[in-house]
Amino acid sequence: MFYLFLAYSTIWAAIAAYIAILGRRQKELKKELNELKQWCSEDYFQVR
Amino acid sequence: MISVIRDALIIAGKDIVSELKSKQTVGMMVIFSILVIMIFSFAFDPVDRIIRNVIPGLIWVITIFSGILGLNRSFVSEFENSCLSGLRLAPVDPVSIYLGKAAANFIFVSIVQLFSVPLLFILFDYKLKGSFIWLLAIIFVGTFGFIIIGTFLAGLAANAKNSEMLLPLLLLPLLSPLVIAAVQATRVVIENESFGEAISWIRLMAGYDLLFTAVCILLFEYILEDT
Amino acid sequence: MRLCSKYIDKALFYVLVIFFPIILYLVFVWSPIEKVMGPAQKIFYFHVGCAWVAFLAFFIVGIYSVWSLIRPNINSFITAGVSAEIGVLFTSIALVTGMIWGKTSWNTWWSWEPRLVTTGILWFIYVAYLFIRKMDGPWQKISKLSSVFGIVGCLNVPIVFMATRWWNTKLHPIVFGEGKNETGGGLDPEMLLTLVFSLLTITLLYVFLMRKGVEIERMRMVVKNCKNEIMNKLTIRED
Amino acid sequence: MLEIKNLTKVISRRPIIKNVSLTLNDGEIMAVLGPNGAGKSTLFKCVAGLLKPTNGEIMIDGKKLKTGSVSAKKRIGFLGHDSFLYSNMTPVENLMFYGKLYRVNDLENKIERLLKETGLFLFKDVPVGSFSKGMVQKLAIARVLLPEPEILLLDEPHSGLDQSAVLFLNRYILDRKKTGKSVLFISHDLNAVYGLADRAVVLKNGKIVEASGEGGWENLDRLKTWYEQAVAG
Repeated sequence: MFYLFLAYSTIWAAIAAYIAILGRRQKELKKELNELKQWCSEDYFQVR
Repeated sequence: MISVIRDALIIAGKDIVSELKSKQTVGMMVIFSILVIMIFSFAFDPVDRIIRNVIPGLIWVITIFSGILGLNRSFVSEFENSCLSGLRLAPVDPVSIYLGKAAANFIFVSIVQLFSVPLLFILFDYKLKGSFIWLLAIIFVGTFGFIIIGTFLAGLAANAKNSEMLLPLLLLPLLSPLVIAAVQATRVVIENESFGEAISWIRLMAGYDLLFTAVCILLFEYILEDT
Repeated sequence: MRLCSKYIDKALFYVLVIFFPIILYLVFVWSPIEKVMGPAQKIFYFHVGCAWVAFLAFFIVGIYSVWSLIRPNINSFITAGVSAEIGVLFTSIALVTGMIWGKTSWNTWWSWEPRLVTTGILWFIYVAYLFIRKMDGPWQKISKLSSVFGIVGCLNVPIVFMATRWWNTKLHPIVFGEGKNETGGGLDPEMLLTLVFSLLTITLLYVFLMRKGVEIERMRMVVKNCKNEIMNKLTIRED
Repeated sequence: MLEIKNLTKVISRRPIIKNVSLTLNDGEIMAVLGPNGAGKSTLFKCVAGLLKPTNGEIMIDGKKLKTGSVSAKKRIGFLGHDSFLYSNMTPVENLMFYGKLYRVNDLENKIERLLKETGLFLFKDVPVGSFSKGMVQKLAIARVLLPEPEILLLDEPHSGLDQSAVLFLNRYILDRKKTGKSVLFISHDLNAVYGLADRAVVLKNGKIVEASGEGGWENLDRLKTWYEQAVAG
């Protein structure tokens, strides 16, 4: 019984950890994208 | 076809000539393999009979670890002065570059084995019970497969900055079936007079060699190609 | 098209939300307890599922590797990478559960059993593949190198399995039967149903993670391109 | 005849060469000029076959050049920034190696002649690794000239050369012109361009901004003002 719970808790922990990593990556990228959008909209880059 | 082999021989010849001048790579490989034997005899008491069980494996440990040293050099040296670009510009099929490099590496590793394997037998006072020819055949087939896949991955890893660390990482997992087969076959031939059991292992190694020779020849041009 | 894929994502998510309690119920309550091995046998359902997805993910890496050599494009490059990453996750799970399984049934954490060894080698190949993808350079180059390695690695896996099986039977023949699972005998219909259901669920989880991962990696590409564009503009201004 | 048609090369989303078209007739010497980072070297690498163009075509004698085709590689000689020489081997060994790969006939005599002409004959048994930059450049030129390619692509051939070697190279190039073979070269040295080239193009930011007419220039100052205007404009 102990091993059964050990096994299933590792499975859930691993999957949850991976989903958490994915979520964090997405959040970071979204933030970066927003920053970039602000940068791009400034006319500093538009003027040639 | 003939020109591919001719070019491969020219390239292999170049590698061998430049190795003959410096003798650095092969020399270091030989010394390294002897050191590995030393370390192993410290790790396992040589007086104990247990050591005899690891000798078939030891042959392949020496081959692979000292071989990796040489494989690392074989493509990294081509990146100096962008010589690889020079080869790619020459009217040469990429396959010849691969085969030439592989042939040179095979010769280097064979030279190392020529020194280290007899030394292994002498140092541990080990006697070959089986047939010598079959042992040679097994070493040939196993080393061939090792060089085929090793040269290929050395070319691949050479693109990275940390190639000398990347190569073993790429190579060892792919070598695992070859190592299993080679060690088992060697054990059978060394310890028994009959080599019947070794044949299926040799067949596995031969299959591995053929498959990966074909695949590596097919795929090598992608490794060389710049974007 | 975009809208459609959003709906697929949502549908997958809800299906998974519904499926997970069901599969847990099936595994822990509904399926019978195996006589010889006791409740620990229930590890088997997820262990097999994860191992199956691990090999499936690697197979998909192989297919996309071939495809991106024939026709280099960024999408197959991204898909192969994400599949490899998820593959590492499921290979790790399969390995750990396999070890726990081994502890319960053979009382050793690791046995040199062909399936376990093959999964272990697979894990190393995956990790090496991800290391190649971490190399710096334009994506076209990385795509070529990693694809080449993906193909070679993919071909290697069945050979590893074959070699370890022969090796194993030589060492201690017929310790475990060649049956579908190591429990020896066949499966009860309830067990089979639970197994099939858990396979389905984990495969769906894989598909879901794939879609999410691909979406994120695409976003990363967009960010990278955006940055490059800004750099281009800056360098032109400097001239 | 070498034709470059609408060549575009993009490296990690950054266009290095934009829609460049060029025609190099037989027996013509053309100079490619331009500021640093204009994409000159990349253009040469594309033509030589080291880089795959993103778009566009390269044709030799009206036939499309496929990257990696063995017969085409034999007709092009490329001198790059790097020497492509093995530093632990001697000049003779290096040249022998490349000569064999290019299937050069009468190899030994040719190597001897080239080494004498470039003034490296005394050092023929010294490993290239101990050479100075100028000597390496001479040997690299010898390597390119050895198989007598029909089209020469020289990326800054005069850099690091002493006066006699420059004279040798210029004389060689002009000799070859008479036999109807063509040369494309990059140079920052307008003197050399004035002395050698029939035509010149100016590359800037990956585009050809100016191309001179045939027949060269009346004098060096004309060329200088023409180049400065092209770069500024």
